[in-house]
Amino acid sequence: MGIVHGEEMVLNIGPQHPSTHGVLRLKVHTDGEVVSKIIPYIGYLHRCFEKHCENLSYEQIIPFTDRCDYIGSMNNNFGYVVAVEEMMDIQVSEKVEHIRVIMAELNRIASHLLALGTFGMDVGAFTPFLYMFRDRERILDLFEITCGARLLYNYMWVGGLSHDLPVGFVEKVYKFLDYFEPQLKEYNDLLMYNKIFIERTADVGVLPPEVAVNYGVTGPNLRASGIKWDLRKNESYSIYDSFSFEVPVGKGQMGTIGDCWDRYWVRAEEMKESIGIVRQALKTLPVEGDVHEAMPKKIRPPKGSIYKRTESPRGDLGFYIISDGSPSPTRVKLRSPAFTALGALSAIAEGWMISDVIAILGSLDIVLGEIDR
Amino acid sequence: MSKYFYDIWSSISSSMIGMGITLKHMFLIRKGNVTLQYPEEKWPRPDRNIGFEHEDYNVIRSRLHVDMDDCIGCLKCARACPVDCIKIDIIKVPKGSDIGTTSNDTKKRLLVPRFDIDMTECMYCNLCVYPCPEECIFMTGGPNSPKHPIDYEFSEYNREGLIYKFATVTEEEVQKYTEPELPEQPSEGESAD
Amino acid sequence: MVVDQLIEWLGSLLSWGPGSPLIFLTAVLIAGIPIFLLMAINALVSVYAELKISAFMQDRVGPMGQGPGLHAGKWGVLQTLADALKLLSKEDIIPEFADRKLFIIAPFVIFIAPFIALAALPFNQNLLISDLNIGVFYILAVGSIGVIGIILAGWSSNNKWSLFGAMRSAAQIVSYEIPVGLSIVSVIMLTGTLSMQGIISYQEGTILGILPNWIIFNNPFSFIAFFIFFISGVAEVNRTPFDIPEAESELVAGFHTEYSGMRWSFFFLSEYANMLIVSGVAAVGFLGGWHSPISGFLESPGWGLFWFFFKIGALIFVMMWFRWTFPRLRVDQLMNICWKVLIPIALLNIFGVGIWTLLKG
Amino acid sequence: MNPENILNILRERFPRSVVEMEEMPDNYIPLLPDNWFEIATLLQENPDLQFDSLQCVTGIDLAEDLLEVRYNLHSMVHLHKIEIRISVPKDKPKIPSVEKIWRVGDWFERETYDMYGIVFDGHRDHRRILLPDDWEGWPLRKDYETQETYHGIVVPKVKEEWE
Repeated sequence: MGIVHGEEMVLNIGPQHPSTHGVLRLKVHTDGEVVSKIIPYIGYLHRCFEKHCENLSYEQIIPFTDRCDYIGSMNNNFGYVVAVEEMMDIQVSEKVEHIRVIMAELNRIASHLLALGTFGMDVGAFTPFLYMFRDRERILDLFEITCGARLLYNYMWVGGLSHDLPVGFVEKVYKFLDYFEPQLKEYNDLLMYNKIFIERTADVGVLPPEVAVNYGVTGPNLRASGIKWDLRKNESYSIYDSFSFEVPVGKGQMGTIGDCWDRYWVRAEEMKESIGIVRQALKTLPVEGDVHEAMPKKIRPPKGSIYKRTESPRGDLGFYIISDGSPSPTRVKLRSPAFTALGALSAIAEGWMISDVIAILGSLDIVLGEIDR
Repeated sequence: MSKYFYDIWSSISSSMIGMGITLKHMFLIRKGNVTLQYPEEKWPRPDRNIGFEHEDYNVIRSRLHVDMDDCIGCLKCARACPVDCIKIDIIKVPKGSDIGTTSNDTKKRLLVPRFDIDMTECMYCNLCVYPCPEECIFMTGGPNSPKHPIDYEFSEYNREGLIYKFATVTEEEVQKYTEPELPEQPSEGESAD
Repeated sequence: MVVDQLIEWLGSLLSWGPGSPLIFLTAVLIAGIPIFLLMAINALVSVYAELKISAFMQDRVGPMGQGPGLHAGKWGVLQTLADALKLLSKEDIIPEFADRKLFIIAPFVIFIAPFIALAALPFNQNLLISDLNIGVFYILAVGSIGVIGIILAGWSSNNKWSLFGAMRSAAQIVSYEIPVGLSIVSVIMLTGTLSMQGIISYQEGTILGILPNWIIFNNPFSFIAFFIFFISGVAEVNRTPFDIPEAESELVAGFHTEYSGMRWSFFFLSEYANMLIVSGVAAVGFLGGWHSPISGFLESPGWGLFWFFFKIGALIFVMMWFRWTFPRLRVDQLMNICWKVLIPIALLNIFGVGIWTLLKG
Repeated sequence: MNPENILNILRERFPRSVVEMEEMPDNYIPLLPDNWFEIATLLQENPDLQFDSLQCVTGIDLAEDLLEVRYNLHSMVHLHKIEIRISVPKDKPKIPSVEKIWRVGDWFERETYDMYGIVFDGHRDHRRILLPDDWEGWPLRKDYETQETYHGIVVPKVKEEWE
């Protein structure tokens, strides 16, 4: 079958477009419906995070890390705090570690819910999006009673937490998990195993493992390509090594390994694992203890630098912090996972149709706040 | 060929499952519905238990409020603010003059003629609340609701309306303490500027 | 029917003689008013139903603000009326580089298609604007005029998204005309008539005394034909999972991206009127039209009207149900379904119906 | 493979490219920019090293007329990592691009160029990435001064009546 080549058309997707997940602009060269070239333009949401950091003290940076990846704020707090603590050689108590893990995993579920919901909406399914948002709200309610904020928490502090858990928090989390686990199956039936959804996503936008590594794609996107790489397991930080959980890896059940459907499936599985981790952490959570115990009076890390990676819902979140011993850092570089994931878009989406480009973009789960910083 | 018919079959069956789920939700709307009709109903909802009680909160993030009676002008909150939205002017009162004590029985030593918070810039990080030794700057509502009821509906028609001026010290008092005079209890009055 | 009676009545009234073209024109104009009203009311009711059904399926409550009720409108029944008023009062924007004439014409072309198609839809035993002897053929032919309007709208907007939407829509509607036509052919083979009332009167009585003698239950092939017709019909009216011409997550709004206010509402009106027509044809062709589901039970003209709209309502509900459950197909998959699944099965169906009628005698 | 072994491999192949210090650091390798592309190829292709993943590229203004770029490399095969540091003078900031070796370097290098003005030789798409193309100056350099106006928009520095 021959392909008729027509005149090339340049199409601007974004910055105002319903499914660019923020203010992303894609310059797309199309031949009919088929996309021949994609050039992403970013920076519409640039808020000078790194410049701000040079003028702020270490504890003042934490609310700014919230605003980078506003969907997984707890994990951003976590990454930054772990990096600074490692620089200063602070050991936090078991209780703090447990609470941090619980919060990070709940946040991971919330983030994946949003990712899957918007992915569903990108391929046209509106209803799962609202179901998932409703359940995400329930997680945000839990965060709200803990630290007062629903989205930008500023909860994890260097050496501790801003607040202890409120009374009755553990029961509420258990109640939520009991409610949420059956919901997951319903969402999978509604969207993931729907034949139309499978048709739209299986074999589409295949990201082969070697390309994924070369493009620096991390997190669920890399795992969907078949590489078992999870920093919680491979480079365990905090107390993740004391929990047992599986790292789901894309198997290509519906098509090829590393297609959009696998990326969806990996996130859906990860939510189950996160539920398991939260349950284990709740079981071993120490009741006594002060969450402010290990907090230093003055945060002045010694001269030097550190590159610390943690597993955020989107992948390897790296903080490169350079300190000169003063109260504010010389340089804070945020290596954001969504930045590299978007970098790989042009490699995997070229040759597909416009509808597929939207689906692939949705499956990569980018957050523009993190890309533009 | 068998794949062709299997595809048709799986399309039909998976569609039926999906439609079953949406239909179930349609008939069980009372159970799953969490909509809050905002202007009429406010959170937390009195009749249906979807949220949490005020007493359950650890803290709440809403509008900042300052109890000027308790402020000693230590500037800790202004220093903690990452976005510089708190602006405080202080005047040192002459030794021996009494400008009152806080509810924690701390003697006030500084007069605060200006305590402005620009809520357009505030990013609700809560960092200013912690260092306060007198616990006089706080977010309204939640655990602080005995001190100040929750206030999250504070939109204004112009920007200036969102710059809150908390200072209660009058012009005369400033005049009085800049030139040494007899100490006197500060009276409640209009804001300084 | 109605037009004929009108012509007769006007002829006797005005003494110009029933053959006068002026009387014919007046009669047609008068008959057009109820169609327009029907379309408007249909849009108001359907949009409200869509808002509420989507809300209930998504665990929301839907519009609650407008209309009478306890606190500021308990059920929001006047929501669509408020929407219509808003649309009427909105600024009418025509893009500077748009093709002005075509841009203005396009909504009317789209509107005309369902408008004139409704003239052949029988609402009960007597209520029918004109009982054409080629009724089904007429509706199918006239209904596809709409695609011209969509292409005009997409082209004249001078917007790439609109153009994509228009091109997709053209390909989609032209393709899906075929399974629609083929599945209707099996109905015509059974009834032996193209007249709508003729098709309905064929479906009187019962099968074996239990099932109503509707064509859908007539034989297994017409049962499948109904589903082919309905699926293709959903595709013809551009609704999810076949809403690729509008595809809000891909093409922003497709062919009506640049339209606003009143002009946009014409697209809206005709979309819902198209749903009405597709459901109406399905009800007439397969579900016994205005016949009651139980033969001889509540069969008066008044109840006929009720049954007809009941069937239409049920089918429109299913369309909405589809929309709020499924993702959207891709444009090539849409074509695949049409050409590789629906058309072959429809062709086989015709063959099957032919054999069935032959064997049955 | 610990950094010392990696350092030895590099010394062997590119003796003139390694910056020799009195006390060699144990967690990073300082390099000269000249042969960086070849060294990077070696780092990726040598079967003992196989640094297939470039984790992070960080630019720093060392404020002594020096800019530095730090590359954090990681191997998914051997699970080891190393940091490479390359310093360049501020008035002639040029480093060979490794975008062809690690495609992820494409955007990282563009970002470093955007913020520090370090030119990456051989980059195929060398543009600003986060800032607009016509932005003046390199914002993360310590001597950066904010523009007064940008396309007629006054860039605000201080709020009126706040100080």
